[in-house]
Amino acid sequence: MNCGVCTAICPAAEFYDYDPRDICNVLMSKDEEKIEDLLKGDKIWHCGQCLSCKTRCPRGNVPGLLVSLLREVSIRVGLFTESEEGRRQYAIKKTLGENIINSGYCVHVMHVKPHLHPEQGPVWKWYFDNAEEVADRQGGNYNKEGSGALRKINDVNLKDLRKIFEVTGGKDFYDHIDKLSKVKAVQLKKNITDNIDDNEYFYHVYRDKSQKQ
Amino acid sequence: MKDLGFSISKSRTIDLDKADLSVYQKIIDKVPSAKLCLMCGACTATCSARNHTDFNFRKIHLLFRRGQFDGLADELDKCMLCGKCRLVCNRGVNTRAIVYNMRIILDNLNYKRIK
Amino acid sequence: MKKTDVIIIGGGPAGIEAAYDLARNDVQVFLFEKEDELFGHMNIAATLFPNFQDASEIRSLLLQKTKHNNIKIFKNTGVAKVHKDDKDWHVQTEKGEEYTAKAVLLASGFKTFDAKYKEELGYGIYKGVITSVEFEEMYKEGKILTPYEKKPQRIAFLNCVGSRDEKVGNHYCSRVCCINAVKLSIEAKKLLPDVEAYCFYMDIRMSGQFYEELYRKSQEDYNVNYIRGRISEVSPTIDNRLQIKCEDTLSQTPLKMSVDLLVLMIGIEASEGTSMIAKQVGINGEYSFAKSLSLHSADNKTKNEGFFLAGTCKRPLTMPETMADARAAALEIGYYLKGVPE
Amino acid sequence: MSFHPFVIPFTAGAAILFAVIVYKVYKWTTSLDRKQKFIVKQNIFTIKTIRAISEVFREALIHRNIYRKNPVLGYMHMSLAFGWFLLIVFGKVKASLYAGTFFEPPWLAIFFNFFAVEKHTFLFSTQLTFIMDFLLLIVLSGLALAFIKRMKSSLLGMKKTTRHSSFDRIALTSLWLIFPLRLLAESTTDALHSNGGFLTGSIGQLIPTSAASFMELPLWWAYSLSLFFFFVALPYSRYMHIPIEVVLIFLRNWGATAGEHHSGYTDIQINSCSRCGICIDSCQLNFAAQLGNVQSVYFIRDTRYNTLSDEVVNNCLMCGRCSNECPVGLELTLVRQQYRNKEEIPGKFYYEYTKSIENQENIDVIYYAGCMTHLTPSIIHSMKKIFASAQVSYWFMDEDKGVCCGRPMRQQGFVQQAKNLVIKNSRMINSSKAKLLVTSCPICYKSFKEEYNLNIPVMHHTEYIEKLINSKKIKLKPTNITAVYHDPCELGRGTGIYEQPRNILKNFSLLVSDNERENSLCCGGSLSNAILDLRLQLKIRDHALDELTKERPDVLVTACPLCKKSFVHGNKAAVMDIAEIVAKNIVTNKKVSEKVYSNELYGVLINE
Amino acid sequence: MSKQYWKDYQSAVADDNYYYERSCIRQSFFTGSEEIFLKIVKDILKKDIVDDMNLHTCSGIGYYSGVVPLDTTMTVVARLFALMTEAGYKNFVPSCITSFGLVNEMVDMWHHFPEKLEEIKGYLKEATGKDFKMPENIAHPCDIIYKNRKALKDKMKYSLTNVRTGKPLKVVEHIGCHYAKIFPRHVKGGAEFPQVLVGMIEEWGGEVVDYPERRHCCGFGFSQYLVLANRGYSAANSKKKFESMQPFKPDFILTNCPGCNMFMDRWQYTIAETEGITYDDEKRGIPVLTYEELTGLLLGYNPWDLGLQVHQVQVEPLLEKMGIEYNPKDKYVGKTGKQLTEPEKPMNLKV
Repeated sequence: MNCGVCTAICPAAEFYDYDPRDICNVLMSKDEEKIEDLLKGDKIWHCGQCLSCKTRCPRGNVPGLLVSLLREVSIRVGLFTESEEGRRQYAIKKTLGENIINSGYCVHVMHVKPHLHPEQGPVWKWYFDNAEEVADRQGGNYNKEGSGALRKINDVNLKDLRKIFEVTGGKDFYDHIDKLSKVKAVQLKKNITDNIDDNEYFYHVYRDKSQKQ
Repeated sequence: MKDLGFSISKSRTIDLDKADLSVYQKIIDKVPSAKLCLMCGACTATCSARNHTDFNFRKIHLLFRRGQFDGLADELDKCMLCGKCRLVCNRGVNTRAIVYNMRIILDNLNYKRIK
Repeated sequence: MKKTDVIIIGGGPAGIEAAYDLARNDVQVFLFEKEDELFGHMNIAATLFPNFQDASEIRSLLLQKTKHNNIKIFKNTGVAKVHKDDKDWHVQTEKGEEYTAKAVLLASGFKTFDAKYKEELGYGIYKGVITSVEFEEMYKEGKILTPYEKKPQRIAFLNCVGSRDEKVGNHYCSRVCCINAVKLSIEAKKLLPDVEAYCFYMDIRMSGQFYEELYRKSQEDYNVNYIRGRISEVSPTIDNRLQIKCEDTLSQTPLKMSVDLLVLMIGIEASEGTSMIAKQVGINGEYSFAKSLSLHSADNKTKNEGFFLAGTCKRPLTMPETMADARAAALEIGYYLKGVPE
Repeated sequence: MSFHPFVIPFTAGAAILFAVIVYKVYKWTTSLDRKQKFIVKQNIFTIKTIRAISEVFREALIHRNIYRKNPVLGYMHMSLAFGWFLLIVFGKVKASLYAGTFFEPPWLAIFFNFFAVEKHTFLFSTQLTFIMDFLLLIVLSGLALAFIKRMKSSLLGMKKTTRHSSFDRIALTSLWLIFPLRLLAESTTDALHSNGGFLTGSIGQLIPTSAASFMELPLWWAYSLSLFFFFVALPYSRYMHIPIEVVLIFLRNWGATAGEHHSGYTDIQINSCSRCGICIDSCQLNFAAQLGNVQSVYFIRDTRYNTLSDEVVNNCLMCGRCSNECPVGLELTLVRQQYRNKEEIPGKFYYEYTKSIENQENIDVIYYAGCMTHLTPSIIHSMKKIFASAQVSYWFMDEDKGVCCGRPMRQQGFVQQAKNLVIKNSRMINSSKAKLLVTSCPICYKSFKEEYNLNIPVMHHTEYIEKLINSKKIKLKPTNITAVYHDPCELGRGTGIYEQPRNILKNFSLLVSDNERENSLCCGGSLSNAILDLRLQLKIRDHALDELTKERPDVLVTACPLCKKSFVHGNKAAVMDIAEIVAKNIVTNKKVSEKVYSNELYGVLINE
Repeated sequence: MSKQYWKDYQSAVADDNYYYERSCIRQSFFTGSEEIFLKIVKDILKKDIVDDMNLHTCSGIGYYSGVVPLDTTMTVVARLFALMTEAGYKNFVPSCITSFGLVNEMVDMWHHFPEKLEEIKGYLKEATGKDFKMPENIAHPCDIIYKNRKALKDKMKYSLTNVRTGKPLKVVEHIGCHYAKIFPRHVKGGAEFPQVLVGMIEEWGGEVVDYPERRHCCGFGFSQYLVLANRGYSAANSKKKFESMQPFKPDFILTNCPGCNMFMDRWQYTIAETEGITYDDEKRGIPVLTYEELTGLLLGYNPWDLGLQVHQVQVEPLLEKMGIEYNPKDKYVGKTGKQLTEPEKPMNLKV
C-alpha cells in the first residue's frame, strides 16, 4: 500500500539514507536484480531492529524482520562482504558472537573493553578496573562458580551451548563469516588474524567509515 | 571537545516547522501552475537528462517545495531545459519554467554546491 | 397487532426517500427511527460535496416527503427483532410492540469508525485530535478553534482512518473520505484564509462527478497541500500543539511537523442496527454489512422473500448513490407487492 | 550687425547638443566588441559606405520603410525630418547669399527674417523666400499629423503607442512649439517689415502693426528658447534616435551585428529606437494574449532608463516578428538575448554525465531527430521511411534520446551550459564518417548552423527532402489534398528556409495564408519564454490556428515538432509535419525492405 | 485481527513461582538491579523466585544483530525453557527486554509453525538430550513490580515528591522497544501507551512527562551500536529524545530495559564530551534509573548497594530532591570494604 508509516517512525530512516517501505517494495516486485542489489548493498544493514515498524503497519507486515531475513540470506550467499556495512558483521561475530560460545554471555563486564568502548566513559572504566569489588558489592558473584550475577558459567552449560551451535548450524555460520571475511581482507589488502588485537581488518570494519554516508 | 572515533549522525527528516517554505512561494508567484503538480512523474519519465543520469525533476521539485535545498543546485545543473517535460504534463504545469526559476533562486540564495 | 404494507427500518435519507416513493404508489408505510430525530447522518453534515449545497435544504426536502399521508413515522423506536412467518414479516420494537407487514426494507445505514482504536493517533488522548464529524460540527458553528480557543495556524487532515486498515479489520475503502477531506479543507480555508491546510493521503480517490475538479480547485484556489503518506505517530508538544510524523513517500524521506488540529477522516462501518438485524435474518455479509442477493442484478433484494435493502446498510455509498438506491428499492418493493413476475 | 541676445539660447543649446552627441558616439564606437571593430575596419573604405549614405538618405530623412508600412505615418516622419533638413539647408544657402560670405554666424540662418529686414536684393532671394515658406508649411503639416497621432493614434492606423518619459515630454513640447513659433515670429516681423513669403507674409498682413511691434521680440525669444530646450532634452529623449540612427546605419552597412554580450553597438541600437511602437502591433503577446509592457519598445525603453525587470527580459517568444518589422532595423531579439545571458563560471563543465556514442561505419547521413521530435514519433518514423525509400544509409544519432542541442539553454541565457552541450554533440558528429547532418527540429537546426562549427554541412529535413525530390531519389504521388504551410519561427525568420517546403508541397494544392514567410505567426509553444503560462500560450496558439485554417485546408503542414505538438492539441485541422505528409505520399520503391511498410507508421499517425 | 482499545491490552502475570532469567546487559551494567529485584520478590513480596546457576545467554543480541541464525537462537531459548522445566517452574521471567521480546517472538513462531517447534525439539534433544515444556506465563520483572506496586507502596520510606517544593517529581518513562512494540497485546496498555512504568510512577507519587519523542527508540540498534563506526547513529537517536524532553525539565528518566538505561546514561556523557551539550540546567545530565533501582531507593535501600555509583550521570542531586540520605564516603567502597580510587572526571559533564 506504500503508506510509509514504517519509514515515518523508523530511527534508521531518519539518520541513514534508508527506507523500509522501499525495501518491501523491492521484495514485492520480485525483481531479482533489485533484490541482489539489496543483498550487496549497505541499506539492509542500516536497520536497528527496534521493530517499531511492526506496531504501526496497517497491513500487519514487519519490514524489520524482512530485513533480518535478507541479512541472513546476504551472509549465506556471501554477498555481505560486498558492502561496507555488511562487512561489519565480521567485527560483531568476532566480539559478541564469540563471547556467546566462549563465555555463555552476549555481554559481560570483561567484554566491554574501554579501548573499544570510549563512549562508555570514566565511570565504566572504573567499574571495569575494579570489576569484582564493585560487582560483588552490588551482590554479584563475579566470575565465580555458583549462581548470581556475572558468575562464571560452568562447562556443562557451555558444552551444551556450543553443541547447540554445532547442531543448528550456528557454528558453520560463524565460520562462513570468517571465511568470506578473510577473502575480502585479502582483496582489501588488510591483514587478518584470528584474534582481535593485531587484526587490521577487524579494526577496519569496526572503526572506519567512508565519507559517502 | 573529545573525539570518540565517531560523530553523532545528523537527521535527514524534513521538519516543516523549521523548513523555509517561503522560498517555494517565490516559485508559485512566478509560475502559478506549479501549485497544480500532482507529482505523477510524467516529466521525469520523458526527461532527456534522466536518460543519462538519475536526475529526477519530480523529486527535486518536491524537495524544493518542502524547503530542502541542499544539493539541489547541483542536481538542477543536469537539466538541459529542452522542455519536453512541459509538453507531457497532464496538468499543464510549466515545469520548464519551474526548473528555470529554481536555478535562478538557488543561485541568488547562493546555495552551496557540493563541488 | 398493527399491520401495514411495508415497514422501513431507519429514518435516514434512504429510508425517507424509499418511503416517499412507495407512498406515492399508495403503499402504506411504517417508518421506524431509533433516534428522536430523522435524517440520520444528514444531521451532522453542514454542506454536501462536491457542490457545497446546504445540507439543511436536503433535510427540509426530506421532511416534506415524510408528510405524505401514507407514511407513518415512529421516532424513538429501535427495532429489536425481525422474523417472518409463512406469509408476513413481523417486526418487534425495543419497546416490545409488534408490527406486521408484507415487506420490510432495511435502511439502517452506517456508523462512523471509532478513532480510539487507532491509539497511535492519540484520539481521546490529545485534545487537538478530532474526527471529521467533530470538525464538520465546528464548521457549522462557523468557528474553527484549537482546543485552547485559539485560531489554528495549521490543520492536518488524515485519510483512511479505520479504512484500508488490517489492524482494525477493515480492508475496504470508505469511498467518501477523500472527497470529504477535500471539502473540509476548502471550508477550513474559507473560514480561515491564512491557515495552512495539509491533507495526508495514500491514494486520492476522486471517483465521483466533479470530485477531481474540486480537488484541483483546492490546490489552485485554496493552496491546500497534499502529502502522500500516512501519519504514523502523534505526540504533544510543549506549546500544546501536536507533532505528527509521516513519510513523505514521494521524496522517500521521513517528515514531521506540528499542527494545531489533526482531523481524522473516519471511515464508514455497519451500524449496530444493520449488523444485528442482518444477522437475525441471515444476510450478514462482509464486515457485518447486510448482503444483497446479487450485487449487479438484484442489489435491493435479499435471499429472504420480501426483505429488501437500501443505502449504506450494504456498503459505503455517497449521498446521490444512496438516494438512487432507495428509489430502486421502492420500485422493487412495488413489484413485489403487486406480485409482478421477474 | 546681425546679433541679438535672443540668439544665445539657441546657440548654447546647439553647442551642448553637438558636444553630447559627439561624446556619446565616441564612447560607444570605441566600446564595440572585437568582432565588430574588426568587421568595421574591413569595410569602412568600400562601396558599403556609399550604400550607407544612400540608406541614411532613404531611412533617416525620407523614412521609406515606415512609408511602406503606413504611408500617413511615413509622410509624417518624412515631412518632419526631411522638411526640417531642407529648411536648414536652404536657410543656410539663403543666409550665405545674403551675407555674401559662407562664414556668417550660425544663428543668422535660423533667425534670418529677424535680421534681414531690408528689401532683399541678393540672388534667388524671392525663390528662396518662397521655398522657405513652402518647407515650413510642409513641416507644419507633419506636425499637425503628429499632433493628431498623439491625440488619437488609431486615426493613423496604429493600435498602440508608447508612453513618454519626462525628457520625452520636454523634447516633444518644445519640438511642437519650434515651428509654430517660427511661423508667428516671422509673421510678426513681416507685419513690421513685410519681408515674409507667401505664408508668413499673408499671415503678417493680418497682424496689426501695434500688436506686432509689441509681440515681435517675445516671439523670437520663445522660438529660440524652444530650440534650446529641444536640443538639451534631445540626447535623453527618444529623439536621440534622429542623430544615432545615422551612426547605426553606417555601422550596420559596415557589417556590425549584435554579439553574445553587451557592447557599444548595443547602446547604439538602443538609442536608435524611435519608439514608434510598430513592434507592439506585431507582437502576438500583445494582440493574441493581451499582454502589454513586455514588447521590444518597452524592453528598450526600460534598458535605456535602467528600469529593466526580469519579467520584461524573459517574457518574449523570441519569434523575431518585431525585428522583422522594425523600421529602424534593430536586432531586437539578439539585443534581448544579450540581457538574458548569464555569467560563466570559469573552469566549470556541465553535463559530464552525458554519454557520447560514436559511429565509425561508412554512412551518408547522420540523422539527429531532436528532443522534441521524440515526442512526435511519427516524424521519426516518416524520416526513417524517407531514408529507406531513398536508400540512404544513415546513423540515428539520438535514437535512444540524445544530448540536447543546447539552444534552449542558450535562449534562457545559460551560455556556458549551452557551449558544453555543443562540445558534447560536436565530438559525436565530427567523429563520424558521414557527409551530411539532417535534423528534424528547426531549433536544433539553427543551433547547429550558428552555434556549432561542424566539419559537415547541416540540413533541416525540409531542405533535405527537397534535395531528394530534385535528385529524383524519392517521388511523390500527386494528390488533391489542400494544404496550408506554417513557417516555424526558427526555420523561417530564424534561418530563412521559405522556398524549400513550398517546393516540396508543389504537388498538393497549397493554400496561401495571410501570415506567411516573414509574417508567420508563432505557435505559442516557443521554448524561449519561460514565463508565459499555459492559458496565454493557448490563446496565442488558437489565434494562430484560426488565422492558418481560415481557408479550411485538409491539412496544416508545418516543419517543427514543437509547432506540430502545439497545433495538434488545438484540433482545428489535421496537422502534419512536412516529413509525414511526404512519407505518406511517397511513391514506394520495390527494393525498399518490408519493414518500412509496416503499418506502425500509420499506426502512429493515427495515435497522435 | 479484532479491534481493541489500547486501554484493554492486558497481559496476565503469574502470581508466584517465577523462573528468573538473567540479562547479560542488566547484570553487567546494573548488577545491583537484578539482585535487588530478587530481594524484593523474595523478602518483601514473599514470593518464590529461582535464580538458576545453569542459566546462560538467550543469544538474542546475536540474533538481532544478524550473526546468530534463527534456528540456533530458537534452540538456545529452548534450552532455557528446558532448564526451567527441569527446575519445575512454569512462569518464565526474563530480566532483559531483548530476551522478553525474543522468547515471545519464538513462542509466537512456534505457535504459528508447529513443525518448526518439532524441528527445534529435535535439535535440542540432539545437542543436549533435554526436553522442554512451553512456559505457561511469560512476564517481565517490571510487570511483577507493576502488579504489586500498591503492596510495595505501603512499605516505601520515600515517594516521588520533591521534598523541597513538595511537588511530584517529573519523570520521563522510556519503554524498551522490544517490550511492547513486537507484541502489543502481551503488555499493559499496548504499544503506544504502555502502563507498566506509568503505573509505578503515578502510584508512587510522580508525574509522567508526555513528550514528542516518547515512543522513539533509544538507538541501540544492535549491530549499529556494536561497531564503533555506527555509534553515531545510536547516539543520535537518544539525542533526539533528549532534545525533545529537555523543555519539560524532567527530574529523571525511568526505563524498563537495561540497554536503553545504559545508553541513555552513556550517550549523555558522549554528547556532552563531543558536542558540549547537556540537557539539564546544571550541566550534570538527567539521571537514568532502572525501575528496580527506583523501587529499591523508595524502599530505603542504600543507593550504593543498589549500584547507583556505576551510572555515569550522577544521581546525588536527585537523591537530595527525593530527600534520600546517603553516605558520600561509602560511594566508592568495594565488596571487601576497600576504598577504591574514584573514577576520573569527564571534561564537560559535571559530576
